[in-house]
Amino acid sequence: MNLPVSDLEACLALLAAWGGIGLAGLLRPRSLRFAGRTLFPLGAVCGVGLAIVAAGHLGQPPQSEVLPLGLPGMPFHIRLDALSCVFLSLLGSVSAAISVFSAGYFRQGEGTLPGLLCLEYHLFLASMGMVLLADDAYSFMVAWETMALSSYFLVTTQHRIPEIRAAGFLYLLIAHVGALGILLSFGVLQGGTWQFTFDAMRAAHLAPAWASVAFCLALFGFGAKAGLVPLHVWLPEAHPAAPSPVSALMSGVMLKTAVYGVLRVTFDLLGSQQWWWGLVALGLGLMSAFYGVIFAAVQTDMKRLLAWSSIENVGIVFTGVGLTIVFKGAGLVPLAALSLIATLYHCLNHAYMKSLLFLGTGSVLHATGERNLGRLGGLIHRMPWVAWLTLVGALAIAGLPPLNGFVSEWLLLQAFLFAGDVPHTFVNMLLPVGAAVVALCTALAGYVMVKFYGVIFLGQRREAGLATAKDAGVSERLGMGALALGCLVLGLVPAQVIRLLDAVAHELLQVPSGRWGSQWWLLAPAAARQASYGPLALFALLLLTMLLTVYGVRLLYRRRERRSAPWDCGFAALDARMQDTAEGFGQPIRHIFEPFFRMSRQLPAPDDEHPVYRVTVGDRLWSVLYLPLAQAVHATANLVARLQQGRISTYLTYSFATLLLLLAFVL
Amino acid sequence: MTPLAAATQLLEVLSATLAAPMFLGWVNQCRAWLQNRRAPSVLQPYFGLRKLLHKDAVLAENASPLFRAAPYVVFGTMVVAAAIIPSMGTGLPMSTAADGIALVGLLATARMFLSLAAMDVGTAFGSLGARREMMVGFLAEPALLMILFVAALLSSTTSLPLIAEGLSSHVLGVYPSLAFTAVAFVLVLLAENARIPIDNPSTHLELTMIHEAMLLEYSARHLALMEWAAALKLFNYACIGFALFLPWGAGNEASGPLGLLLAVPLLAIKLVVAGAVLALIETLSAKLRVFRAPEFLATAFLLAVLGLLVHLLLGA
Amino acid sequence: MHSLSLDLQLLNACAALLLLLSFSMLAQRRTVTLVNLLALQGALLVGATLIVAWRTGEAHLYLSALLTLALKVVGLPLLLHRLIRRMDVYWDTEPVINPSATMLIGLLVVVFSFGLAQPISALASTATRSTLGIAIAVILLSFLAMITRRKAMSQVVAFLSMENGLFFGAMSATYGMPMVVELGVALDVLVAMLVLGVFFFQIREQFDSLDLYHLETLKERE
Amino acid sequence: MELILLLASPLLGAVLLALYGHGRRGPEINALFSGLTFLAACALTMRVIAAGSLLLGREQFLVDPFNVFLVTLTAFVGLTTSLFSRPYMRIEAEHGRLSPGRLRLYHSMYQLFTATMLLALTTNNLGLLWVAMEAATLSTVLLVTLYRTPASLEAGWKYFILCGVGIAQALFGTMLLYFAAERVLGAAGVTALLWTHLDAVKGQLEPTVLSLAFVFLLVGYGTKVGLAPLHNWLPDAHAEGPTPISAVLSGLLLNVAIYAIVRCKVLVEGSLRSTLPSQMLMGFGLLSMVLAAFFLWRQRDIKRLFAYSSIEHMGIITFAFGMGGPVANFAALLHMTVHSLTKSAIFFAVGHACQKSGSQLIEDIRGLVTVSPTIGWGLMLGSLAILGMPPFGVFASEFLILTTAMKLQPWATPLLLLTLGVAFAAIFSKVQPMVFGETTARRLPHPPALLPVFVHLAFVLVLGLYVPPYLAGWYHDAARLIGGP
Repeated sequence: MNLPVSDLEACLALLAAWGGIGLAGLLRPRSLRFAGRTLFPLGAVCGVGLAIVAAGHLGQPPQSEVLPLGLPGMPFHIRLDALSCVFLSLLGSVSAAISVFSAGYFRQGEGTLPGLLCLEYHLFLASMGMVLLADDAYSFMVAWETMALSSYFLVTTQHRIPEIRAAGFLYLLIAHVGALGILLSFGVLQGGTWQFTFDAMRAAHLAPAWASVAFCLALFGFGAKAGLVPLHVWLPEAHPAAPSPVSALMSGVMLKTAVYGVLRVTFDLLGSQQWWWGLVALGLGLMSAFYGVIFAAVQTDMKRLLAWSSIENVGIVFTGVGLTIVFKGAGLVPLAALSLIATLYHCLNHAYMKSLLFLGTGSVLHATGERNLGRLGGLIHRMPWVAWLTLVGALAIAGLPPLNGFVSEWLLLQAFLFAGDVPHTFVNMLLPVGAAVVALCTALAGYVMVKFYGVIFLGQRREAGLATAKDAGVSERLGMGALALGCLVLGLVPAQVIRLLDAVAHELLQVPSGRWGSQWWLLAPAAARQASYGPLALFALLLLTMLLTVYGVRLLYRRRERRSAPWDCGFAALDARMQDTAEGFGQPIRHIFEPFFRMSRQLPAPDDEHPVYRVTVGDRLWSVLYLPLAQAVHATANLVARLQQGRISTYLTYSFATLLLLLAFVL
Repeated sequence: MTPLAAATQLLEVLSATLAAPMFLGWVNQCRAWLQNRRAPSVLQPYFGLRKLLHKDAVLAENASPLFRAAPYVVFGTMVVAAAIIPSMGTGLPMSTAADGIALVGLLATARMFLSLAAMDVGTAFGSLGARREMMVGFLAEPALLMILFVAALLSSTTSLPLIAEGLSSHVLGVYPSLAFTAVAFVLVLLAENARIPIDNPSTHLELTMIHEAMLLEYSARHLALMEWAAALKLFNYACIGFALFLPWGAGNEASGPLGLLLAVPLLAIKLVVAGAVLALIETLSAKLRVFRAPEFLATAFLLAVLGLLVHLLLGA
Repeated sequence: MHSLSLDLQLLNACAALLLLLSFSMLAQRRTVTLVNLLALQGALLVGATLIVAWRTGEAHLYLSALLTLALKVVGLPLLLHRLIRRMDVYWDTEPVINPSATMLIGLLVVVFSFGLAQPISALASTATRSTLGIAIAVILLSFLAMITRRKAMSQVVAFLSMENGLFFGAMSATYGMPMVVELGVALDVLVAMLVLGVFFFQIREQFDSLDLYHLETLKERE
Repeated sequence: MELILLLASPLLGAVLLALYGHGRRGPEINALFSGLTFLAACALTMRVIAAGSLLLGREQFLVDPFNVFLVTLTAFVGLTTSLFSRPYMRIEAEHGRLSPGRLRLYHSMYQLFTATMLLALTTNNLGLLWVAMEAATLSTVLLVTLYRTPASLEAGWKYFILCGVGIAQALFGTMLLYFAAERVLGAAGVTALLWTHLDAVKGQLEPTVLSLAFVFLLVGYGTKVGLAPLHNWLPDAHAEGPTPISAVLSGLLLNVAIYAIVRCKVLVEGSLRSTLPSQMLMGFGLLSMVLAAFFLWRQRDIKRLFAYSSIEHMGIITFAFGMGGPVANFAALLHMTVHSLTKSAIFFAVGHACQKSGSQLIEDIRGLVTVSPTIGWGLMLGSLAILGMPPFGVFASEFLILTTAMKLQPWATPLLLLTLGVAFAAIFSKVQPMVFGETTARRLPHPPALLPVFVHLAFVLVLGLYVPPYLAGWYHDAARLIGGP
């Protein structure tokens, strides 16, 4: 980019522009037109700009600057390098699409005023950008917590509903505790030099034990934000609570900032990695992936389902991170690069797919006012745009070629497959099992998506009200369309994208760049002999065969076709109630993975007039981990409260005892 | 790509597409013999397809475009799958574009569209079938993937033709890992192709059917394409099996056109035997309850992973 | 006690009496008597101060003696007596800990404070250093008394005797504090007394008694 | 000159308001004098910035970087609080909770209280420091009992007795200090209690005596700081007094008490050449934090809640001073500033909220944003700020303290983590439904004075993002002054 200003300054200016747009919202806080017609599109423009600048900077040397802000002696440092570029372009592009969608999405009288909402929204975007640019602990933490705060306010937009308030509280609490963890990790990293710049941290060489402490704290903190099991409990609460564009942002982009943090701390700030860290991350990742997907399969609320699927994808991403650390720690740098690329690619993919799906649910929600899968169905007839665009997302997230979800899965599996020569045998034994779990999760994701899509959009309407549902407006279609296009592009030309991503591997792992085959259409991680994937050709062939088939059939037999009632096998009264419900669709999973769920069934009695069958599925970890914690705190509080029992002579005794004790201690 | 490669590619696709129904017919014939029934002709499936293609199509009222597109997608995927499985020659240009993992992905795509189409009309059976199909799928797919992994590790590549070559170039020896995976593969094949003991292609008993339940609403050309795709799927699976476990005799650049010509009868023989064995297995085993299906497939998955571990342990 | 000059002997006697007084205050349950004891304590304090003043010829000590006389021997006791009469609180109820136990604790406290004073008085240059331990003992004993009391009135009396202990300590360790401080402290004590007076009436009109168990409602545990 | 004005104007105000405090313009006069004081403080600050630390009034008064910014802070918060109390007290009077007489008492005592605090801050004489502290207690006791409710009387009584006893210990401590000093500086009694002189010779002071003295001083002034387990008066006094008083008590008085402790710590540490005082401070700090966090968990009364949060933050500050070193001291000073600003802002907002819903109980206050967004957001932002959410200044200091602790005292960090987590959960879970959700509040005759709230929050916000150089200079000088390991 040959701008008069450096790329870094350009990014900064765009972030500032976001802030300005947000503040502008306060000018006319009650005007929905102003926010929707003017501000959100402007925000989208900024997003596109950011994406372009950041992507353009990839592969160029890092730039850094110092801002005249911050504490005395520790001003804000900012830096633009390959890693932050990748995530910035992710943020920019995805948020642009979401802003376009939001321009038509928000309606009047939904809790917070439009102007305020606009402020929170753009503050959220700007703070995420700042997180990615920050180059010292203080500015990072400030941006990080601002991000949490603004998203909290966005989540509690409809604050009159108690559940939503509860969700927001849980979210902010876990986010804050996580942030404290990150903060302590920085405390370790700065290693005695009271310089909190990342440069100083890179320079500081920690003892292995301290390095491990720092890593674990960072993993805890960022894992809490990413929704890594067992710190995931806020996620299925907060995502459904938030307005859909916000859910899309949180799931699509915010979770990725956590991944960014882990990568930054592990590969950039911590000089050398120990391979067992990788196993920790790998284990947690696989656990989250599996846990997330099986819970997604049994959900009945569409946004909750997507939230759980986000947990699954975060799990897969962390699996990739763990794999990278293992390889790096074992000195297998090319493999580390491969899995790092896979990780980044999956971050990109998930950002697009999941945002697309969340936006789809948003449109459905507005059209029908219904989040419960049990009351939806057959929407493909009423809202074809949303249906077909969502289909793209669903297929992509199920990891089907030639869409983008498959690419990252493919890369990750390649990394697993050729892990053969890690110097620790039992790790060698473990990794295939990991691969198996990943494969299982992807297959289950397919299951989940069939349920999600089929129940919402296909079949017959489960409620009469759905007959009047309206398709999404223009701007909403545009937003979703952009994301769907992104999914397709990421799926079809992975080689190009990866050549861009390779700059990160080059920067973090010091591998020589340009190891990615010669053909522009072919993806060949190691040697084309070993493994290669050319989605474009595959897609072309697929289209060709399908067209030929259609043409052939038309050519040979042109016959009429007529419509009639579906076959009811002689039982006349076949109605919408008889198709499979969401619960029914989840039944096999509940059946197979029973030990993981906390289920309470309500079975009808044989002589019931109106028999009801209800099953509610709960999270075991909640009752195993969190409730005891809360109870412990409560018990302690009650214990402590005994100190304060109102009698003045007791208080005097405290003082007296303290005095005597201290005196005795001194003497 | 060389003309030979092009020829191989074309030959493979065409032969697979055209011969698939016959293989199905052969299997049915063997089953009939084994059950002491008068056997239908090997060409019976072709007659069926022809008849269906001549009929008027009947669609349910609320069938959406997706319902009508699905047959073409499924059929197309199966054909593409056929194009990357080295049944006769290993010099397949397409195989650089799609390796084993992609193959599994293609099969998954077909399955997903089939299930979505089944849910589209919104009858009880359709969605029931879709659910069961996905239930079978989410265990069968990773199992198949693991099976491919073993082979891939043995020949350190994921591209199917290269795997086939690599395995065929090995000296004839005992590969315990392959033994495990072979069993796993047979189980997966049975499950994925709706054969006994998981499903019964020749029944329409509501409580047990899976594949047929999804096709209930299809008629005429759509049904024809679906049936054809099913036959093709079976054929593909058979060929995968050959490529992994009986890789010998596939022609390649070295052997030239002659090798290719030799490969054709060889494949035919393999198919005949395989069909007979399949029929035998089906006749000897009894249909499982649907709830037992996961255990069946879990066994397959387990065996495949075991094969992988055994390979890593023994290096063979 | 061989070569001790008369004044020092007198001073030590004062100190011993002070200690005795604070013990008796620990035991005493009749508020009027408590106040009298307080006044007596004040008087002893004055005496001690005068002795020291005479001995060292420090002018400001005379002044502080005068202050003490005015405030602690005359002023406060009178005020307290009037209050007692106005709101007839002649008796304190049973103390929190029973007297004999309190005595024992008090004994330990005395031992402790003597031990505490040891290193200090070892350093002290003043002739009166040996009495520092007693000063500390008086302070801690009146602390103890405050703990054990249940009536606002007697608690205040104990508080004042603690002030006396402080003065005695200051006097015996360093011949008193600088004048400005002495004045300030005296002022504070005076104000405190006035505030207390107001307080008593407020408490009275609220609870029509000075029992402290009315003042045990603000607490955390239910 | 400025100093005289600084001390005289509140005293004059006290006298004047003692006569006219009940008049219609009473609140305005009050604000006027506070403003005057603030101007004086600013002038003084200017001088210190220009000329560095200076001794005044025959060495009786000392103004150095450490106390001058506290002086300014005190004057400033005094001013904003008086502005806040204008409408607040009017409304209270109209609800018939206050008679004119008590209004008069309130106003004059308010000024007196300011005067005593300023005296305590500016004096160089440790004895006078004690006198001023005691006077501060006395002047606020009657303010705590202003409403004459049984609860307020009880609170006042506890406040009086506990602080009185505590402060008595402090006097003995001062005496011991004097005793030790006299042996070095000679019997010239006048100078022996002047901090500057003591500081000069602290190396030669007798360690054993000073350690004893420090114990007495710590227990004494610590009672006023509200360090657990000496804190028991604090929540009662804060909850039962009128809100402006709660604001200045926890915003200013606690600071002054900490100031006293730190002054003494400097001397004692200088003579002991051991970390004993630091360890004591850290211990008290941690204990207060942890206990306060758990007390927070089960509060029902909003003012009590924030009183305990004050204890928690005093714990943090004490802990930081205990750790010592330039960074920690700097952090502690910063924390003192932002805490007093934030906490008083919160109390302003809480005061209006309580008036709006006619109750101090948390479950009676609901959905403030819907009825008066400004108060609601003020409370929400204030609470988030006090919970250490960036970009507010509290976060800045907590950031420094936590990272320093991670380096110097790793063993303490789990406790810190626990405390902050529990405190966050406790406070936020209570504030959120007060601000959001369906409302119970009502309209009020007088428009609330929201300027103070948002001015304070703005300052805190700025301090979180940008500390102006001269302010930073102050902090650094002060931190160096305090020193430590």
